[in-house]
Amino acid sequence: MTTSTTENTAPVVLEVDGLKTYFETRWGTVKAVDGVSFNLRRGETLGIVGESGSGKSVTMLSLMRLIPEPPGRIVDGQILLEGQDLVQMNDKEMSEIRGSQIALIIQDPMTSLNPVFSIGNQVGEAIKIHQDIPKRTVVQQVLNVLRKVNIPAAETRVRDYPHQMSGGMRQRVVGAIGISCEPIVLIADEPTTSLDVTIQAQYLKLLKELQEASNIGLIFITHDFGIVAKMCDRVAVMYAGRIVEMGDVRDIFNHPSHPYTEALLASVPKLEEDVDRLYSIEGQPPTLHDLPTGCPFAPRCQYVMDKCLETYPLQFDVTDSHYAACWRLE
Amino acid sequence: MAADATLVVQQPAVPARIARKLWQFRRWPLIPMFFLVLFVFTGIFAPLIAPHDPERGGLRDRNLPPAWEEGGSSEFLLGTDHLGRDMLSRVIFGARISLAVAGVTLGVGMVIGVASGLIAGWYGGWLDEFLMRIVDIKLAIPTILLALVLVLALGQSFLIIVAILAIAVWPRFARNVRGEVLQLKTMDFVALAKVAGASTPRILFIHIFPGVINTLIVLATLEVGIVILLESTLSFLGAGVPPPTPAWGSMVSDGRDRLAVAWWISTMPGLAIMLVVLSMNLFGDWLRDRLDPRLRQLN
Amino acid sequence: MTTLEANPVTQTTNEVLLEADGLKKHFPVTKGLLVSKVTGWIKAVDGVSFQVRAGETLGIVGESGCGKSTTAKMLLMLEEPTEGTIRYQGQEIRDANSEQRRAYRSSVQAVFQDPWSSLNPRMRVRDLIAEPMVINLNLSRREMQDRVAKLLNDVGLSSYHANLYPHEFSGGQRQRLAIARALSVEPRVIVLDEPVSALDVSIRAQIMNLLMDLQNEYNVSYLLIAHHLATVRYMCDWVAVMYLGQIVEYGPTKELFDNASHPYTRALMNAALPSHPDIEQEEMILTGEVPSPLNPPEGCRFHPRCPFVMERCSRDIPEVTELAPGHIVSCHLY
Amino acid sequence: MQRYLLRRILLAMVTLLAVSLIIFVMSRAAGDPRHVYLDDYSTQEDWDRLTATLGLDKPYYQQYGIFLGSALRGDFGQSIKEGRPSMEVIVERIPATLQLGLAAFAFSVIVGVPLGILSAVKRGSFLDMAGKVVALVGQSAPVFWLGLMLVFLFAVRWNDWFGDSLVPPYGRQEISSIILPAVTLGWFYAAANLRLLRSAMLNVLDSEYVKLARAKGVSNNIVIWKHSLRNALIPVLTFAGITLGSLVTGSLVVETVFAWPGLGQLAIQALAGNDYPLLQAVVIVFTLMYVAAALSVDIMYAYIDPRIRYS
Repeated sequence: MTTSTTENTAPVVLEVDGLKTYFETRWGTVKAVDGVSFNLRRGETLGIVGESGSGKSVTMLSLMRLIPEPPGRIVDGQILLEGQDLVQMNDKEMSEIRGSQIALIIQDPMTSLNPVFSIGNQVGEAIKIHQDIPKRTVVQQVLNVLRKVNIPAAETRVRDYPHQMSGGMRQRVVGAIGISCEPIVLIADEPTTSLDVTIQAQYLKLLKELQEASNIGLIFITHDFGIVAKMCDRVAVMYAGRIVEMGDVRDIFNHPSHPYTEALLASVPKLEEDVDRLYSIEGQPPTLHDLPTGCPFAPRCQYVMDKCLETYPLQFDVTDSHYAACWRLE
Repeated sequence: MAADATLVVQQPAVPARIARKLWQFRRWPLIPMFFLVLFVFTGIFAPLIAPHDPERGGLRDRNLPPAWEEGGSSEFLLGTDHLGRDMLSRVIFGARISLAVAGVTLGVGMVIGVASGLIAGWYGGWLDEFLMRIVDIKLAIPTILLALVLVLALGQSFLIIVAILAIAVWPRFARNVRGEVLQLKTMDFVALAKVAGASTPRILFIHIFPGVINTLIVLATLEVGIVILLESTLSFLGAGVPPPTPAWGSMVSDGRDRLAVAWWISTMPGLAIMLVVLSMNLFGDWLRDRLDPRLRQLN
Repeated sequence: MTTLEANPVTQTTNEVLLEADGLKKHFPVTKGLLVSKVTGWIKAVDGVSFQVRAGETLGIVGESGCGKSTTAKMLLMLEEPTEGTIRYQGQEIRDANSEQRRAYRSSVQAVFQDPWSSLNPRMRVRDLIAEPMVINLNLSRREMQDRVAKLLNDVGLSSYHANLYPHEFSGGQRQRLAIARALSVEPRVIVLDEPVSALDVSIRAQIMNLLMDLQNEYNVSYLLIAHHLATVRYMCDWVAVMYLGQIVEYGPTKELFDNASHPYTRALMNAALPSHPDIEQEEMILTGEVPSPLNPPEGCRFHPRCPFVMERCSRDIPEVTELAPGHIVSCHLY
Repeated sequence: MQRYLLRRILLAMVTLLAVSLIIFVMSRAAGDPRHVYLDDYSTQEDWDRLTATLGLDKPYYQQYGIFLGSALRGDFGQSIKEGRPSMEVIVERIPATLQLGLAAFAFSVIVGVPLGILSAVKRGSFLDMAGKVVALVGQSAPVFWLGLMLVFLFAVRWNDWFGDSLVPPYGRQEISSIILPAVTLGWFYAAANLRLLRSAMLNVLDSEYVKLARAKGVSNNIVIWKHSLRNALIPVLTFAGITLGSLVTGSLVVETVFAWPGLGQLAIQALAGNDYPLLQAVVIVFTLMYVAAALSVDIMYAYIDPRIRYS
């Protein structure tokens, strides 16, 4: 396996270290994100994979500093965007960074655009906030951005309202908002889950082109390993608020080292070949307010050992750029 | 199993158990519930509770202030009105009128509203269109005005008042029930019931109606307040249940020109109305949050 | 290497249970303030024919709006077909008397996509599962209880779950309950409308495997509606690909996936996400979006988006061609 | 948009028709309408003349036609008490009622809207609590009683304590006379606005598009005042459309309490004096005002919500 060798020399633009985001709820403290660390280089695509409740969306919100407070709070850790720690910033400083340096594409195209403002207005807003330029130039920029995301007849569509567009078009507009100020880091939170297969393919291709054109660091939040296979350079697999395995995409697909990753990969039907019987992971994903001590995956793990039930596993390196948190690697 | 056993062993001491039981009620609207129970109780047992005849007074006892004011008498706790009638007894009997009107109105309005809402929502089409246009029109006509016309033309009686108010309440029930049915109709479990071969009555009564009950309960509690307010407004304007029956609204009206001399004549019955409606609203809000948070939008 | 093994001819020996022939569903589009006037028709399903064979699974794939769910609804008698026939064991259900309709009702059951909306939240699991039996069968209380307990066990739950309410279950467990309910009257066919797409990834395989196990145990046929090609490949014996209300390609699963012929099928397969980063996909991304079924394109409905479009495609409706035994396609390329 | 407005206008017309029908039916249900105008000393000639004017010898639907025809010309017959055409009496009263209605509306907006927004934004704060009290009193206290209590407090008691009342309690002589009635009438409405706006704001602030706006770097103030408010106003307006009626209803009561010489007071006087011709005219005019107000709300609604403007 001669993978994961060439690139990876681009500068690191985002470094997350020991991020912990907790929520105070009626049932006690929910450790939605519990010590997550990773970095992202320029022009790189990092996939964060997990099921519902794995903490992937809270990680995304934490990066944007959009955790609703209360009940949520970033209790520990650093988020260094080109060296500046976002966790320490006040609201005003953060507003200046959001949308201009770190931007977001959210999941549901039907609800993520404001129904009462026109498309042009909503795309132009970020430009107006972050760039001190005359109105006419804003309009010009809006058109440019809309053309970049392949919206046909952008000149007329800027005056449209969200309800006049199809889901695929709306998601393009959300993408346009994301790239409108040429951010360094773009976070895409399951941007294609509600799109049809052929529309999804169009959108993924578009994202890839945009990323390559402006050398953005892209974080792709998803539950689907297919998207990871198609889009990402590196993957972080999350389970119960922590990263259980991380590495280059080919390493992960070829040598999944955490039983959860292995099981997930084996449980997905394949388009390219016949599979007699899928591996099925028994049980349910855990609820975060009631985590077992030890490895949270232990109750569903086919290799479970006594140690797994007692202590949370340390991270063990599989290769230089691939690690997993599992006692079997000890 | 093991967990159960330990629980049994560690039964807390009796005071702690009682404390825990009480703790469960901490979010219950106990004060509003107390006033509502009081309202219903006095309404039903008015003749047993009232210390005096609410419709007869002595002119010697005119305009007596409440017991705690100077010149008040412990015989008339809330004072007397301009005809010397005991305020307390009149307020107690007033509860009776409000309770009766609210109860009957709500019953009638709810039956009509639920039936038409169910039919409109389930069958849709022109029937729905027709019923909802009637609702729109009804909601577009100010109730009190309509009531005045009817009262002037047909005369004042308990029955007419109830009829007028029932006409006023049913559209809201119809509209909300219909909305709920429209939503429930699209639920997969309704389609699956059809797939299983369930008949229309079975679907309506086993799958749809139970889904509407929460909304109904919440709506009913909120409507009670509206009905009581409407009824008292009508009687304040002299278009309510005819005197000398002591209705809260007309009692407030009695004291209108006597604010400087005998403020309590207007104040006491008005306070009673506000307490009941306020309690009903608080109780309704609480119920809504418990049963059906989606109804937040509703007013 | 083993092309003969997957010979579809051996499969066609199974009895045809359920058959759709030229099925159409057109919804009127109305306009007008007081008297509504029909101004057009949405041709949701426009001439669809297929067969569901005993003990086998037929998959219908397509994007949203292609008419696959409407087709399912017609089979479940939730929608009246505008045209065409549905035959169950040779008997046309439009002509069926009430007794036969009742029999049909209990022979064809369904499991839907959303496990949160497919179980009445106000009924206990016991009553939920028993409802089809209460309506269709004449069983004693005792028999009913035993049956519910057995069904719960069969779908991987326990009999004590019978007393709970749906909200006490997770999504995957709810889907198991829905399956138990569908099986309660021992149907011959179950329509599965996207049964796993609302579930967490790690739960999907559980449910798919469960469905396949139950198929053997109960000897039931499935009609699987899905948009995820890999799911269809895993679960189905036959596949029909739908586009804008019509079946564009239809055939035995392996044959169809190995020799996908219609440009739309190929585009779908190329658009599907790969299962490994090293898999090279043909670059064939469709432009534009699915046109409205209100005014479907003339000729071949796919022609405005088709990479291989020819002049006649916008004019003539393509004929159905049989490429291999059972594998048919409707495209001017063949 | 046109379709939407056309529908609304049609509904408004049907509503007016329904009201006129009710009034007509009631005028006949009350007995021979001639008794309203004529007494025992009238001549047979008078009776016959009236029979002809009202069309009493014709079938009911024709009578309704006659009634409707004269109503369209603004002719509702003679007011019994005033001995003049009802319409004439009414026209004199309209300015007072409009004045009161607008003042009350202004009060409800000035109090209800900011308090509603702030109590949503600063949930659990002192302002939220204050808003809650305003809302609960407004929705629970009967309007007539609230008015009397304000009079009692700011005129009667104020006089006892300070030797003069703070504001004039009755009539329409001074400009400050309008304060108490406007507050009384507007309070219920302010309470409704407040509650609705609060819950709508909470919903909107929780929405995905607000999340996206924040992600764009939009500051908190703009998120609240631009992105959220406009959306939150939609349910408030919906509500306004169907409850402007309470403003009308309220004015009946408030005008009575404060002796405000408007239409509401006139209606009650007509009721007390059994003046059916006058009452029916007041009711029609009130309904007309109400329907017009609701229609303008609908138009505003379309302006705020593009989903209606472009459909």
